[in-house]
Amino acid sequence: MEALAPPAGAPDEALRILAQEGCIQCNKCTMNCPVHRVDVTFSPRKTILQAYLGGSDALSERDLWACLTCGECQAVCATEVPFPAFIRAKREALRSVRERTAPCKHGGYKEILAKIMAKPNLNQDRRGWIGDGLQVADAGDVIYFTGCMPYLDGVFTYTDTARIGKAAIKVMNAAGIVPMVSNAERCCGHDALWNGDRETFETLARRNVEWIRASGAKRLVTTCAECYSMLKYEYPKVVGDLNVEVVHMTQLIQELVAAGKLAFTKPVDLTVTYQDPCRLGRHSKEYDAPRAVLRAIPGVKLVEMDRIRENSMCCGVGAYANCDAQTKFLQQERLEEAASKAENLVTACPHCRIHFSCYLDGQPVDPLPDLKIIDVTDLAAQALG
Amino acid sequence: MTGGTRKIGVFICHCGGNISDVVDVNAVREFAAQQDEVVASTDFRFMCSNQGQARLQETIKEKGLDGVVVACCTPKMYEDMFRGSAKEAGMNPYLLEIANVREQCAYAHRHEPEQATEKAKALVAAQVAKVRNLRPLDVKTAPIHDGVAVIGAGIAGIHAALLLGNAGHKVTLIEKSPTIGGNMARFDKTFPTLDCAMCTLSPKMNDVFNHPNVDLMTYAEVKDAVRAPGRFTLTVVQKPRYVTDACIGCNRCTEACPVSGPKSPIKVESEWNLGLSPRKAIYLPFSQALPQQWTLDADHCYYFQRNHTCGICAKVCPADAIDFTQRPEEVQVEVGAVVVATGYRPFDASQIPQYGFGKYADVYHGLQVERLLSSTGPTNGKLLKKDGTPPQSVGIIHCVGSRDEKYRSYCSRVCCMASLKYAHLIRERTGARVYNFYMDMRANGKGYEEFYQRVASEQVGFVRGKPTRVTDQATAPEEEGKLTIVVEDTLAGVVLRVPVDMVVLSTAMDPEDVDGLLASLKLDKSPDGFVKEYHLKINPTETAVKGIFVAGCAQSPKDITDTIAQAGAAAMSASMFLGSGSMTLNPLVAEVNPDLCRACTRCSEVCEFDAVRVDPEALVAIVDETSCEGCGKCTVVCPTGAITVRQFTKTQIAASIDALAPKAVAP
Amino acid sequence: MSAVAREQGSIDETLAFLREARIPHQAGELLGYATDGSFLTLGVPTLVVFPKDEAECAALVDHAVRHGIALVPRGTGSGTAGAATAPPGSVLVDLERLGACDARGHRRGLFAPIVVDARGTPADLAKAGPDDELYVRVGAGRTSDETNRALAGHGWTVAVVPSSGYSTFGGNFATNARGSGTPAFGPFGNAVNRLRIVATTREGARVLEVTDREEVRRLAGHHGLCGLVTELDVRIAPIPKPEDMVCALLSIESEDAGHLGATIGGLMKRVAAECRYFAGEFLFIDEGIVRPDDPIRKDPVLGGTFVLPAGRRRMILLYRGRKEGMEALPRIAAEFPEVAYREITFPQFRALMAVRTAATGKALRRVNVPGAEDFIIYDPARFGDVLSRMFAAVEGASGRPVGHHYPDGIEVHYRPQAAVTRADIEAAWAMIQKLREAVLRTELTVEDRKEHGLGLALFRDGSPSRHEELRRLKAEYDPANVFCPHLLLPEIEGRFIGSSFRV
Amino acid sequence: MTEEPQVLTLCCNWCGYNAADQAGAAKIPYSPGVRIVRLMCTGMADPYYVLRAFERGFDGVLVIGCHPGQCHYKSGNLQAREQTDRLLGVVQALGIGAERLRMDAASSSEGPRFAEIVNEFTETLRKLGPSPLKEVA
Repeated sequence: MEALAPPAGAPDEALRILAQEGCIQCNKCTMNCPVHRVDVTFSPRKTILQAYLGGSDALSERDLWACLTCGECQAVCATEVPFPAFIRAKREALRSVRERTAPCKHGGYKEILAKIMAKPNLNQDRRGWIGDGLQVADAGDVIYFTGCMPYLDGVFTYTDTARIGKAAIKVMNAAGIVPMVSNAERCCGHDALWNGDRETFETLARRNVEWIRASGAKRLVTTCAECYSMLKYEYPKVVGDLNVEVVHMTQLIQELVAAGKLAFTKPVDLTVTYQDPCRLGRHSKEYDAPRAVLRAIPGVKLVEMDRIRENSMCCGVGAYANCDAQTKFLQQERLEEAASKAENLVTACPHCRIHFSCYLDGQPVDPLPDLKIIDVTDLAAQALG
Repeated sequence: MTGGTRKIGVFICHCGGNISDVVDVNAVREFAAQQDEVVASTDFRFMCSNQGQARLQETIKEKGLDGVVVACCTPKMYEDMFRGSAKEAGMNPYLLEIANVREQCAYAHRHEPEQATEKAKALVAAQVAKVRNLRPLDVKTAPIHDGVAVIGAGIAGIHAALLLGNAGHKVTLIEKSPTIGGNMARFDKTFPTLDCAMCTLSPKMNDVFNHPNVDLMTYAEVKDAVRAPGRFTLTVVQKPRYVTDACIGCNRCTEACPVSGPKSPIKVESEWNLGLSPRKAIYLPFSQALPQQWTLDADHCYYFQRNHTCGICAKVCPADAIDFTQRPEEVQVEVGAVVVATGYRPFDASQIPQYGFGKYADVYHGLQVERLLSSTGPTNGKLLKKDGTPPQSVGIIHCVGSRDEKYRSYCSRVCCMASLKYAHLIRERTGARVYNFYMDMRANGKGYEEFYQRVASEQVGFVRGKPTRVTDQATAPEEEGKLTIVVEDTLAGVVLRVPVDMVVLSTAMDPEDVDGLLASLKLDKSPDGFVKEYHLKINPTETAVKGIFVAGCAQSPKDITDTIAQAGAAAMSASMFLGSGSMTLNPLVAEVNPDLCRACTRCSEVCEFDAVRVDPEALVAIVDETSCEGCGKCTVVCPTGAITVRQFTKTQIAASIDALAPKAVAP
Repeated sequence: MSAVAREQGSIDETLAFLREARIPHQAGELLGYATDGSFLTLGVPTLVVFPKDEAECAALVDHAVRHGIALVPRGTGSGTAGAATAPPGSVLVDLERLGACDARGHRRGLFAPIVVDARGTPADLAKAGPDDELYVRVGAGRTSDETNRALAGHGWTVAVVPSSGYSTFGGNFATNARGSGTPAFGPFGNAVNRLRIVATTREGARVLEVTDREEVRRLAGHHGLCGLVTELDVRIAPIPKPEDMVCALLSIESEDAGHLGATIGGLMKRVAAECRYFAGEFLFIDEGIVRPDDPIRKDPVLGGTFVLPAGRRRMILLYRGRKEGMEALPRIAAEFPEVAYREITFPQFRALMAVRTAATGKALRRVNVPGAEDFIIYDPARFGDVLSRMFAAVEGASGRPVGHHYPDGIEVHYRPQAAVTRADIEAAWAMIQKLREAVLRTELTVEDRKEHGLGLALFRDGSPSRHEELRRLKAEYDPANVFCPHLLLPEIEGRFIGSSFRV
Repeated sequence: MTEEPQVLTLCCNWCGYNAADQAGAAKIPYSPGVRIVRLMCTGMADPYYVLRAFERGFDGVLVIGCHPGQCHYKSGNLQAREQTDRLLGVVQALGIGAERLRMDAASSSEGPRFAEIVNEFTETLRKLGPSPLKEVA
């Protein structure tokens, strides 16, 4: 693999970010890296030493796009070397050198969607998927940020993502909240940021913060871990304060149940195990709210997997950048672990759900007991009766 | 070499004014010259002329071009030619693209020259963008196996096999029934010449039977076929005859065989005579059958059906040629080409109950009448009713099953002439009154109309109308004991009831039942059930599968004249195909990047040509480049972009879309 | 043919062999394998191979013998003595997947442990008594962390676990690593009952099974000289029930490091004599040892430990053991008025161990430079002298001595805290040489390379009798001298890689 | 900026593209804003191309394949129909408007039909005005 050479003299920004923390070459990151387990030539430790010795252009293009940016290496590292941030910076550098050669997966669909939503004068008609019986409004105290949900079922036909959105609105309506779902909403830009297209990310961030601030709402809730990590942690770095409190749906449900505004009356008799989405867990440090919701639902029996919370294992695809032969074996390993604990794998991110469903829909590597992938908000809605 | 600096040449054709009168070729040339990585941009009056080609080749050599865009007429005209001459000049032909500035710009927008020029620039820019992303393709070829198989030994198969054999090819002629000859051998006479069918057919049968280059396999059926580059491997089941080559043809076994005897519980009708007469278990279909070898039908033989209680044939056989131990045997036949000549079988008239076929004794279908009139037939050529007496009057009904939405929508083309032939022969031999009930008289071959006029002159009663039913219920004395044909004479405008002694149904032609064979050869059927040809008009003898040809009634109903013509054409095409020695594989097919493939089988699920399969061991999709047609359906359903069609990848198409986009938008 | 040509020839042959045998490998740009946890380098290896099972190891060794190629085994390469660095021209054999892969060669983190007794017959953990002598039979590529995760459900744990819980058992055995559990079971070699090793003859590879405990003890610490260990029976012990265990936190503050050392040295001497414990750990605390936002600062009991006025040094001592073994500890602590004693819960003990395991805690913007982090003081009474000389030598540098209190001595690790720039890293390295000069003195009863293995100094440090024994083992197990031939060269010296960092 | 609506026309090699050639040969005028890209089959027309066309400023996208049952590859056009139907929902939701995307069929001999489809579509687009995604120059 030919190394990637930015023009000479350009400051090695990626190396500067990497060298914020000192790597002691202890190999703990590589021992826990899911990609390393299936492709032994991909090794975060080797990449870091290469960068220390040869600068970040010593990194091969194969390694750059094999990384899931799931953050497990940084979580287990004693000195928290920011490897995912290094990879992101290198992808940004690459983008300016020449167009990224590995198009976003699934035919580049999400990438081009984000670019379209970055356009200025766009009046979308985003509420087609809501259907009747659910109340949403043009304004209100609580914004329900739906991100790319209206467009996912257009291509990912093996699972029904709008179902999560409907469940969220049902739960909020039950708790007396009529969420504002705005047509001015744009894609949160997560894939653009993590695939190195910083320009599109910042445009989307500015367009989104415009209507959020103008809405006068107090809180913004989202059911997607990627949107949550963007709006809560990445937007402020680009556009400053959003003037709204960003919460994930599971945090809102936990709060509503505690405040007695939400009661789960209908038991849901399922044994479930919980998949910590990387963007909600490691990236945003939210491990407990989803578990609290699951415990609050009568009839649900939560059996934890071995690798959970900071050591949770990624669903195999980060920002739709890497989906190939290797990720298939990762997904088999994780789903085998889940199937050994329960018949239902619950997660809190529509994209984990899409990737796992795509795997189950496309000939698993080895036979797997039939496992169902359910979103935690969907489960909560079922318990409302 | 994408991404590196390419050396692209743009050549704009004036097309002798067709283009240059509307499109400002100088502006387009200047525009092209400024495009990235374009190193040569010229225009010429006739790019397709020899000088045009020479100019193209010189520039390629001179500038070392590794990409060419020719702005001229539709690629359908000269794309292959331009690619050929680029190849001669040493450039990979698949780095050449055509910008269709004639049909899509000069012609379509004659009244808006500036817009036509703008659009021409955009089309050139799009093709240059695509060429920048193309990579050279090497055209793989596969050696073609030298042999050819002809399936079906009717007149079509025999004629094709003879021509191919004479052309020096090694032919394997495979026939399902015990003898070659097909349906034609059953005929008595042929129209319009009234030659005796066997007199014209048997010389060809003998030639093919004794032809040094033709290996004949009779009583053998093709069970399966596997296709590989330049080669077909046919699995042929040689059914056991239980009679060895020692057979001297003395017929003693047939005489001794008790089957179909008066008191014999096992009875079987002769397929050859289409149920008009019984036959023994061990038999020769007809006297001039080739090979002259008896066949024992184990399904109707005491030895096999009543655990060895009989063996009379073995005992009486002077040449000790009976061998009960023979078993079916599978033979692998490897050939480079296949000619499908499986012929037709008569439409089952019992499907039309109103005509009483199978209900009334003296209702026959056309082929049965051929047997009755044939000297080798059950009645030695004398037209007799079931009760053995000659008929006084015969009614012949045309289009039975043909041209009918409920049965066969097509016209079977031959039955009008066949019906006229029967009318003539019956009149000539028995003097019986003959009526022909027809809708339209289709006598459109050479000498056909003249034959029709001649038969009309022999007092044959022609009634233009399609009979509604045949009944034995008499409503008048003259109908007693007769079969009455009820018909509206559309010329006279009156309903007639015509009592006759015998009714002949001119049944439609059905394709022979070869679904299994077609499936294994990946051949399609056209809606009427016959084998689908490559192109109905200009290529009726080839099929969609390279190396497979079709001839005779297998492709659609036709008379012997057309069958011979088509068999000759099929043989010629097959011979040319084999003669070329190797077949070039279409390079513009799918390919898989193993690193990206998730073995999720979505590509094979949508592939209509069974051209991509997932290897369960290696967990990767593998494309069979000979079956892949390059349609690209798989590339859309592939989640990882692992499978792409060469020269139509996402990067290449996206690049041309960007180049075509309106300029107002920054790229 | 010149040596280089011969060497290139054999490498091409090796590549062809590996491709044909479908053993994962990587050639070309191997800058990433230039060093291990020691920051020492011998240059860049020519090839890295990743065998997944004994069969592939045997095939590789067979090929190496026939083509005269040097093999340098590596577990995860977390060793800090340079044992896992490979000189140019040699082949680095990464064994971290050995015995840990599925049929497709993918490393599986979760697995069902195979438990055997001393004779090697399978045993059922559910029916095992607390005192049974049981072992887990694991591939050499397995790590303590994942094995403990597999055993946790049954309430058992690996007996000897070095602080780098993710190092492989093969690596632990090769360096005879010490760790928690050593006070009770000794170094790692003592906790291995049987092993399989791919050794050599003059003609090719041979696979041996070593079941004699003494031979296993001799082989422990072979640093890869004798062959590729592929499978081991590693001693396991029941996880002590919290109610049977007690954890103690002793802490002492002073400006004078010497006084600290002397006091604690005296206490340690008494504890070693009168108590029996599983783990004895000490570390020096300073303001930056944990990040400002680290939750441990808010812990009601432990939070105070990290609040320290400038200029004062605090040293904390952690003990954990069975109640009956630790009864004397409060009494001994009471005899040292300056030492504060308190019992803490096991989670609190683990929280402090996490701080200690990172050797420097989660230091902001720092890198721990190894080099002087593995020496032992046999006589605890000299602890005061050693500490005062140490702090004098590293005056001004930010770094924290941490270590273990073993029955036979005090193991000290000192890693200076360099900013992540080449200049700072090189300065720290220079200072380490000064520290070694000051502390590695026989009169202070101090010996280098006791816990993390001797690495490249295998035949420089350590006792002559051990060197003799190692040469005998080498001749017996690896007559073809395929494994780590560079270790036998007396002048072998790792170069400090920090000086070629581009940070 | 020409006010002629820009239409990306994805034509299949066997029917749509030939129909365009026939329209040209018969000198039947149609809007110059039509920009044709030749694909082997409409089944190969990826949703990415449609969305990229809109993102790049095209006013409309037209997919012209074979009539059902006449696809050279048996069912490529049927898969294209299914994809286009799903994409209509996405294009409508994005605010581009479903009327700006259309799939139609014209067999290789139907030149006049091709011109008719294209002109009728261009008229619809002219009434709709330029695409909302067109960034002001």
